[in-house]
Amino acid sequence: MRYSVFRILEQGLTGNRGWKPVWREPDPKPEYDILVIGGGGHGLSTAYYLATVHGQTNVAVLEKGWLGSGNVGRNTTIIRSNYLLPGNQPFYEFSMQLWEGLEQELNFNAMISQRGIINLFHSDAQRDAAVRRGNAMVLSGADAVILDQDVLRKKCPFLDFDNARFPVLGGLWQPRGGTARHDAVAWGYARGADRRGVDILQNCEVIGFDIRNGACHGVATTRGAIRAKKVAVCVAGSSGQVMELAGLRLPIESHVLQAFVSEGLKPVIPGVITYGAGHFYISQSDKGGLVFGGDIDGYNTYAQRGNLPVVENVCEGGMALMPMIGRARLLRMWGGVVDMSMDGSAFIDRTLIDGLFFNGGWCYGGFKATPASGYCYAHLIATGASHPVAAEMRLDRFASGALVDERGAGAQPNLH
Amino acid sequence: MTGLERLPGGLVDRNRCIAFTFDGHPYLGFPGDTLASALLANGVRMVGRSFKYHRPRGVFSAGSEEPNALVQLRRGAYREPNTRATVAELFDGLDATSQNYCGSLRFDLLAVNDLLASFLGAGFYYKTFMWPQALWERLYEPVIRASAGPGRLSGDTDPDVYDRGYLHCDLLVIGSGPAGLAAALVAGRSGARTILVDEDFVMGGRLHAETHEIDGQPGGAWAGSVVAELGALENVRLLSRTTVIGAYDHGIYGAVERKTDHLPDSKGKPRQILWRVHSRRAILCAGAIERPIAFGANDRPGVMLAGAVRTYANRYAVAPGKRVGVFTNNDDGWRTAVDLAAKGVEIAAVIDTREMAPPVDVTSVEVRMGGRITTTWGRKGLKAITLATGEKIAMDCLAVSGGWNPAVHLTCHQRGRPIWRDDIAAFVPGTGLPVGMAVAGSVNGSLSCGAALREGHDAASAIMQDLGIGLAKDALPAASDESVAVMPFWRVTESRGRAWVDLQNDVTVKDIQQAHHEGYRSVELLKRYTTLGMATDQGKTANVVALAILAEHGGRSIGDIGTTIFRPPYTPVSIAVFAGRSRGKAFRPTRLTPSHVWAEGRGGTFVEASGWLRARWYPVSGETHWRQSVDREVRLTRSGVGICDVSTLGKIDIQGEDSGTFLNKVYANGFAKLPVGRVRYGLMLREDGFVYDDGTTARLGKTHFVMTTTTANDGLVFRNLEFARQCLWPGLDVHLASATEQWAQFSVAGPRSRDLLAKIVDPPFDLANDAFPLMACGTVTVCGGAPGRLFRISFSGELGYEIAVPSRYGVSFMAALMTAGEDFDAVPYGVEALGVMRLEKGHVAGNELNGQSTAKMLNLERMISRKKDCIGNVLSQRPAMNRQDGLAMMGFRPLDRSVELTAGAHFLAMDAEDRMAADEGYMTSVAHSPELGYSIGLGFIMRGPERVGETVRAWDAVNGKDIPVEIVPPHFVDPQGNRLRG
Amino acid sequence: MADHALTAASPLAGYARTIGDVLLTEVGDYNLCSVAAPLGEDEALVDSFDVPRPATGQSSISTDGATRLLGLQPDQILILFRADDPDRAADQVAAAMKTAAYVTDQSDSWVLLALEGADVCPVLERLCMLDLDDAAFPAGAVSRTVMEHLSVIILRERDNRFLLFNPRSSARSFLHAVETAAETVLLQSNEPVSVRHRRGTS
Amino acid sequence: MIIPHPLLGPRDASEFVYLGDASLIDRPDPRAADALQQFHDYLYLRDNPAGEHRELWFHEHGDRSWLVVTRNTLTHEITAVELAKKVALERGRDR
Repeated sequence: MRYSVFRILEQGLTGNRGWKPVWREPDPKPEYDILVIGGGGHGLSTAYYLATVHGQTNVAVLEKGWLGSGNVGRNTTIIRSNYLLPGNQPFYEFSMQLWEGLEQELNFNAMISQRGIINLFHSDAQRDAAVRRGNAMVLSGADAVILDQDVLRKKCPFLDFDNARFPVLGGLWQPRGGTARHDAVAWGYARGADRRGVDILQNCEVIGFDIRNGACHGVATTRGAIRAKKVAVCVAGSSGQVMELAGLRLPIESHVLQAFVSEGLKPVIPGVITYGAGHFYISQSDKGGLVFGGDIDGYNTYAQRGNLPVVENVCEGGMALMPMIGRARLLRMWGGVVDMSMDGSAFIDRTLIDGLFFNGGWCYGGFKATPASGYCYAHLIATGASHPVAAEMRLDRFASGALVDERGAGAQPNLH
Repeated sequence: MTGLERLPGGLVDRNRCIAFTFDGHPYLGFPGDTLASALLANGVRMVGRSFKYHRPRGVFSAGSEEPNALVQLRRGAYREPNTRATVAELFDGLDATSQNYCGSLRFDLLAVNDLLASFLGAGFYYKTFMWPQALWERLYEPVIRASAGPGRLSGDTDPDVYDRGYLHCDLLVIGSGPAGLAAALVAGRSGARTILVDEDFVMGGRLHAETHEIDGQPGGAWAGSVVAELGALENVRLLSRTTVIGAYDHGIYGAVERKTDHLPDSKGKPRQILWRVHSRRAILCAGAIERPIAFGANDRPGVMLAGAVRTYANRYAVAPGKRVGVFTNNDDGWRTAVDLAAKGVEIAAVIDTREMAPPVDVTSVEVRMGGRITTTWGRKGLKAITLATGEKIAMDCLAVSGGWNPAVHLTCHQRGRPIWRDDIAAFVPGTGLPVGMAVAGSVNGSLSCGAALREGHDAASAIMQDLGIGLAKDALPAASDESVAVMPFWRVTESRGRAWVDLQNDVTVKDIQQAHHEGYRSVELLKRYTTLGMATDQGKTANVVALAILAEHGGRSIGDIGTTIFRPPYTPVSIAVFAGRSRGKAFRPTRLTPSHVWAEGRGGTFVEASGWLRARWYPVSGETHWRQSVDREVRLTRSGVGICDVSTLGKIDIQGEDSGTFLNKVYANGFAKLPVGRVRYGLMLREDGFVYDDGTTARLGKTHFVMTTTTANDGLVFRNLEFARQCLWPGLDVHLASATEQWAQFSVAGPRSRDLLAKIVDPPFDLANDAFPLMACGTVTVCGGAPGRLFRISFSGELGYEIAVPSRYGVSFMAALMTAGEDFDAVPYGVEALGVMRLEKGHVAGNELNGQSTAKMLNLERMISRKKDCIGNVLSQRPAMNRQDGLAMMGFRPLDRSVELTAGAHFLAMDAEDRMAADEGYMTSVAHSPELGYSIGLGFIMRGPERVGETVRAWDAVNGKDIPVEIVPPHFVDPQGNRLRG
Repeated sequence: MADHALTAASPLAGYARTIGDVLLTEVGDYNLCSVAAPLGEDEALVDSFDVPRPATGQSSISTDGATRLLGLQPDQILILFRADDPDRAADQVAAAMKTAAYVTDQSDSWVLLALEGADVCPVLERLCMLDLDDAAFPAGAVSRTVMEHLSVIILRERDNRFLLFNPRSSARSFLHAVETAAETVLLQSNEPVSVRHRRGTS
Repeated sequence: MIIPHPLLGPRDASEFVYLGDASLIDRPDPRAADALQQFHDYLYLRDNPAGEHRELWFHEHGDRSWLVVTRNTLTHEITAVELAKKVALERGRDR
């Protein structure tokens, strides 16, 4: 069923009784060409692009819970392509280009809102780094603008310019950055994949791999065994657990990232703003909630909840940066398990086991990557070759030393 | 009707009246009122508009679960949006306004949404606003955002102050109803360190809202006497106006105490305090929250929860209506009729969905057993209701009870899942409670007063025994076990019109049905698609009704569907309180150098550097631009002598027989053979082989070294050294002590530095070049006996020293150095000049040591001794880190000497396109070199060493620059190093 | 070099102030050295002073009360005393040791602030995450912890007297934090302090 | 979180700095033939279990001890805490 304003009028006048289910709820078939493990944003977009770009429709997406129940359903919705390194920036810019026009392609409004993202800087060294990054962005075809303090005062008068411990000197602005309605992205991809014949199997948890003489032939699930020519894992925070079932160790740790939303408020935050002297970033949803977050708790965990010190740390950053939010009330705080890699960058790669592919290590930044991650993963699965913009997202980069370490923090996941 | 005409009884203080305003109209109330009770007492029924359809709404509940009565309190920077009138204490001059309308509360233009409701059903916005694409940003989204809300921030800095603190206790009792009071009484009398917390401003919970009797006295009176006893106990702390917002790991609870929200003005006192409560045990006595029944037009002002209506009558002596009806599926609802009738309020009718004999005999009251309300009447306030039978009954207030939901929220904060109990048709705490938490009373599904007392008493007794705290024997208070029988009834199927489930977000029964039909069947998907339970009340009254409707359609049981996940905070909390005092300048501590006071006196400007404030430059009269000051400081240092406070560099005292061996392991280059009295530059790698830090380390004695680190890495290096010492090589005799704060250290640099120091360092110490050559160090006395340490090292490239004295002499010593330097025109220089000189000399600093650099990139790979093991040695040999065509640090100067270079520019071949593939590296640092008279830079570029003399573009698009630069060796000044050896 | 004779300055210039009934004073005129024994010779530290070696988390004081040993970390102790010559504190300690020991003078590394008074615990409640209940943190107890983002050593000298050690460079921020806490609790409280000063929560 | 320190008793986790898998104590022999492979696995392929995890914490704002904490990554329950130095010696680390 195609969505449009006319459809809404028609349905409205007929008591909204004619809406069709957005996706089927099929039973697993005994065999598929390709299994995508993980019904989150990346898994669903992978299935979508397998179907649309590569004509692969004998595909199933296996989700252990409900569709979109992973990080795509609990992130802070930011989309941006303001990375630094050649191993990352072209990929994220490609992702940004896919975001632009995604809703029309999916016929699903994901409220993609390009109201800009500003990374503030507070010292000369930070400005130098911002300039270096901004130029890398422009080299990759992205947009980047260095804002000085005067311009910022006009754009964001609510920032603490005059009584700050770490004065705001300026910011790196990407006008095309912004936010998207995270759940809708998952639903849109799911609907798109489903319409093209992809089976989305909810409540279907993988409990084992069928690996014989170095090749993967399928999986065992809570809904029975399923054979497949290719199996593509895409499970973010659960990467360690799932790949362990295949006997593989990963350069990944699972950590919890907390996120926060305030009560609904009339618009007050222009776009996305990131603090450079503390752990705090914020945007405002179309519904009016201030959506913000900060740093991960910093210890290995699979519990989707964090602790108070980080909550305080994040709010300290917020109050230091924009003390006008003090009287806004924090409505809800939650945690998501993120797959922190050893250099802070992701993997889209094949594994040592034939027919078994891996996509993960997105740290706390996976949402913005959703379109390109699925596109490039589908490309790798279908063609067997890495997509050019994802060529450096290899699992063997730690052996070669070709790291993609944006922060220069080294092999310490909780510092990335 | 004025707010002063009240029913008999209640907890309001009639001796004084309080004047307040709502939407500008003056009203009167009493101390002890909430804004909601006072408004009801004044006959104000419509207090707000719903979020989506802008429907008129009135007070619905009497507690923090309120979905409707959201108002804006106070004015200007003190404005406080989305405040629940039901928990806002009345104070003199309280100034409240309604919110979320366009026009006025009574005439809201956006009420047009209500007429378009059939086009604005669940998730409609996911299905439209997509064409044309361009219109989304320009038209659709701005319109949608304009209707965001409901409340509005002032946009000004929050003028209030907030605080945080820590509490420790044996037992934390959450909630002061019958269960909580009974529990606290046991713990308190046992001598346990006890904290009793309640979100209300009066302790006692529903004992003040009901007419129970305990030990022969009214429940409220009993509560008062218990609170008085507890208040007198040394070991008990009572925190009212305090909400426990979250249950965190290992018995830590977050609690927010509202200190001044009930006062006209906080007068500089903390408005709120965030308490981190460290508890050995906790008992949750959070009670239960009543739920409504879904039926047509059940959202009109005047439709309220039955328990709330009782609360207003019994506690606030307010009759929410002149003619009150009751709609219930349980016995508890009947008590509303009984209590109000007893206070002389006219009861229109009691409509009970159950087909049975009336559980209570209320004479002279119309009763409709098996009755169902299909719709209600009254545009801006309830006027009448219609039953399925077609009978229409006039009333201005309808008290609805669909049963009670235990407030299990805190039991789920660590992923505990509640379980469904058919006998009370409600979720009760299930498995996975926070460790150390017990539950008692209504929250445990024991809804009667007597059961609550019993459970609170027993739970506390058990915990006292567990903790081995002497138990004071005391009798269990006696109270009635009133009937709470309930027959599940969720929605009136005969209702044709919209029946509300989530009042604030305008989610109706139809929306839930549609979402389910469209495939959003998981309760989590339902919530996300319809926004059910996502409003400021987090669905406290709505969620279970929605689950029931979902269950009905999915043919599943409510228990199987389960709830959505409860998350902190229990009720919304101001963001500011989480930050406490860490705001503004106090956001983080400020570190001052030992000579800071001197530098202030000298008029220095300061700059933040890793937590320190460092002198940046010292302007003198006539200088109008910072460059003039910096250039002068550099010139005078290079021509005479300059002095700079470098105390911020990390200093780590390393002692022990194996100190040399230890340094060999933590530094890439060798130190074991460093002679006593000598200094060596050290390069420190991470275990992954990348450069971590650098600095000089001096050997003061056979078993004594002093390591210096960069300012930024002081603490980090110390931590890593402790790791190496304790975890990697625990057999070494080596001990660490931070000496960063102990020593005030100054760089004395320039051709006249030796002459200056000759006047400072006490004889007979010999400063002559051969006696104290480059890289020498020694212990000295200065200025007539003060202890000092002298190092012949130079960051500037000039003849230079660093000299250290105990920090207490810092200011005095800086002055002494300046006095001694007068004859040589000594100049104090700041970090800018320091940076210029290090760059002229080609020394690396933070911008080059950014964690992404290898030793090879810095042309330092020869420093990694392959003869010995050291942290990072092995992995530094990985192929990609040693590519011949990799980046290397070089110097750069503009072909046109008049232009200024910029750091962050990328290097592109002269003829290359502006594409990432053409990227050859980037400029790390730039400065204007007074020595050379033009702008110079350091940067990383591919195959640097082989490209000396080549011209590339320093491409800086974000600054609109594209500058041809020549690649040169990174040493601009005195490359042979003759000066520093001089 | 008499013309350049150096004068010592304490980080808070001898600050002293009474807030409510709590007296805040900067403690000057002391010396502080860390001492570690060569590996395996830990016992050597024990008999070098007429003070029993404190366990980590405890302190011990000499009979004359002039020397206090702080057990701050497992293989190192801090000695708080008054040196005959402040410029030679480390030498004095080394000389006092019966065996070789590794001594580091830290006399200038800290600012010491004493808080004394009946309501000192309610003040510290706003700063210190440690349980300062008499039973949990009795007189003589010592520990490093965090207060307002600062790494602070807290020593309970007597029931109502605490000594706080903060790194010297952040002395002003530290004082601001302590003063604010004291003013908030003692000058601006809504109810009598006594109500909140309870074994139960102090 | 509260970490029961073997010397100091229960201490708030915010006094500590987290490093990770306790196997970081077992630094490989740099002279081994396959040292590069061993160091790669040592540094990059750490345990990441959903369940009991032995991990290193540094009591930075405390007694400066490195601790080996045994903690369940699903429940955060802490079942054992040891001084890392002791553990290291037991695992044969020396000089």
